[in-house]
Amino acid sequence: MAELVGVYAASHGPMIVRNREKLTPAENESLDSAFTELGRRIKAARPDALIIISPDHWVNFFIDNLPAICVGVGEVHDGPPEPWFKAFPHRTLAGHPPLAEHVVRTALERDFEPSVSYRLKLDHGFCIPLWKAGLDPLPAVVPVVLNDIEPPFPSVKRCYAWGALLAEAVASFPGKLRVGILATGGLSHSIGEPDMGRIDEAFDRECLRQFESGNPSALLGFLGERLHGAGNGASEVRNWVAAHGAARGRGFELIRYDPIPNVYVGCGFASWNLG
Amino acid sequence: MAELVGVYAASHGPMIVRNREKLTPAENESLDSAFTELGRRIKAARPDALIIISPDHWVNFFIDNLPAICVGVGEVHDGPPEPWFKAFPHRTLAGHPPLAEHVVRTALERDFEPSVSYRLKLDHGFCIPLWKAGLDPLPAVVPVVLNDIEPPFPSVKRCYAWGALLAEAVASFPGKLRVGILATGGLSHSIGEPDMGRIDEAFDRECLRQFESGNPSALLGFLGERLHGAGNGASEVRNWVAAHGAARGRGFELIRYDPIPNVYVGCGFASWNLG
Amino acid sequence: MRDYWLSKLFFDLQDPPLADAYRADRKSVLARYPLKAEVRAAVEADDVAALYRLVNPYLLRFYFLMAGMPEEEFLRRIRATGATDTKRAARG
Amino acid sequence: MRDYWLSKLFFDLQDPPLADAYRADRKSVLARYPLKAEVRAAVEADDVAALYRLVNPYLLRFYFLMAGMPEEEFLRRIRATGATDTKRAARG
Ligand SMILES: [Fe+3]
Ligand SMILES: [Fe+3]
Repeated sequence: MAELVGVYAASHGPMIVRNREKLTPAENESLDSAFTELGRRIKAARPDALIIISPDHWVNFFIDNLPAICVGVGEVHDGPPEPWFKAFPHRTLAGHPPLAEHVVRTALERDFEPSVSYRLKLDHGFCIPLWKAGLDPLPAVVPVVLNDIEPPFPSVKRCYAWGALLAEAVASFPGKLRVGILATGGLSHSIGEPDMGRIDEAFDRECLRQFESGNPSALLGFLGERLHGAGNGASEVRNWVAAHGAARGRGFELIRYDPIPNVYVGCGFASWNLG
Repeated sequence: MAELVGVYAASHGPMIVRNREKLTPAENESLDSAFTELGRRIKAARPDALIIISPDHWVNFFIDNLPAICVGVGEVHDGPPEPWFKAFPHRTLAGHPPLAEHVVRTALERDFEPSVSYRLKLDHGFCIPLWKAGLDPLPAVVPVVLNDIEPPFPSVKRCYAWGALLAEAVASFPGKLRVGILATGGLSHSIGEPDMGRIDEAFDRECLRQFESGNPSALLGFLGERLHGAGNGASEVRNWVAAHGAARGRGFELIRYDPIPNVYVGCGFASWNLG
Repeated sequence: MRDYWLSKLFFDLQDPPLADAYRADRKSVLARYPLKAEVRAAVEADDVAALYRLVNPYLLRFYFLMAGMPEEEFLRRIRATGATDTKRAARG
Repeated sequence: MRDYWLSKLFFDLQDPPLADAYRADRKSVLARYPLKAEVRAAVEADDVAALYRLVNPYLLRFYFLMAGMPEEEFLRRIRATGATDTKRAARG
């Protein structure tokens, strides 16, 4: 049986890469060291495969067929197509079809209904954390694309259930495999909206406190009230909620919180306690 | 509040159109009169909108993003692209965005997770029954595309739940609207498989009896045991199961069963009792 | 409710060669999309507020960046749209 | 597990102009798809049984119809593949 060896969260704001020369040396250093610590923890867990939960920022899906959630089952995924992200060293990333197909089958048996993709482009949401965390060689990647971008969205409660389902699928996977889960995105930010650029630090700090405390129902209640006010990009905290569900709501240890205006995003990094 | 005014099932085998000159006059007449009776019942119910549950036969979706279920929310849908179906008189079909979006929102609130499409081509699965039933003018169409074509599929239990959800969404739709539900596809057939052309008449007759009886748990048990043996195309009976759920499992009245070898499909037509 | 063809235009413009073509000759690219007259007019006028109501905000932001509007100018215009709290809430 | 590029080829061939091009010059269309050598060989040999294992059966059937194989011949060949019951069951 496979083993869940670690659950992680990291922001993925493009400006971490695109705006690097506009950030202060202290800001860049703080982000770099947060990613490095994240990478240290992931490497220490030695995952063979990493399930990465991230939205699709319009590189794969369009509104002619926009899935609430999609699982990538391909043998290979394409690297990030963003023209500003050519520094990413991998043109393709290896997938893990047996684990991914097991996730899909388990989901369908349990009344979840993902879309399935044999070929995904993994955008900066997947690849900024992989790259900045310095994972090389990369573990096999099972992408889970959660719609945080175009409303309406899956409920936070459902995202939590999805995380629990992922943990169940890992536990029941027939094969010796060390599996990690990485949720990317968030915290507060706003893109293409009238409050673009606003970072809601009060929301972020309370949100992080809720994730730390390991009380899932309090977290879901808090998000139900406050998430919609933290900017459209804050919707990506849904991915963190899924990771929380995978960790059985045990709470996480914060690595860093960096609310950097030139990144537009309240950047957070954490790893869950697996008890 | 909207009202569910009728729930219907019809086969959609392409050979009904493509092989018309190969069928005996009696076979064509039997199919024609079954569609005509279906049309008479739908017209008598005077639906403003018709939710049609059908698979996509590879005209919209590919394995780069294959949804388990997709709801079409567009103002307009495209007519069937099949080159052999040029006789279909409508290049476009009007959608019903308010009802469709209400279905999507209700689904997400209730832990269902459809893909959403603003622009679908409606293939023969949707348009053969509409055309042959003689619905003109057409009611507004809300397409619900259920994956019956490429495994793995949603479970029959989940399809039943989807039907109940559709009925709930209709009942809670804020607006005066008469809504019908039409499930298409099935019964037994096999396409591109070693048993292609086989019609499993014994399965079909028992299946129809189960739908007539209005005992959903017996039906689901029967399908769990027998559906996979009735040919890959029999998977479309899932759509009928969703209709059954929408009708609260009340059972249906059979209009016709035509197991015609040159159609490759055990063709069935029915309308549910809404009590 | 999104405007389908406007969304498609913005989505397609993520392809760098099409973006080049658009910057070189906006009209000939626009002609390939069956935009409603008022939507086309809003595109031609760089009307951020009008387009904001018809398209996903990530695509909106991408579009003006691609089209060459300075980030500061886009921020000024999008902030000036002053959408209601109700609308923001609906976008969760 | 499907073969992605074979599936893509069969899917794309639903476009009538591409189907015409394929019937006129199969090799030049095939060259656009990065098929594995053994998959390409199976296509060139019209090997129904080999292709059956790699692609959705609806697409398989469509492909041979499009390529001009008479329905009777396709039925003869697909029936001869004699897939196991296990496989049929998995396709539910
Ligand atoms: Fe993002
Ligand atoms: Fe069909």
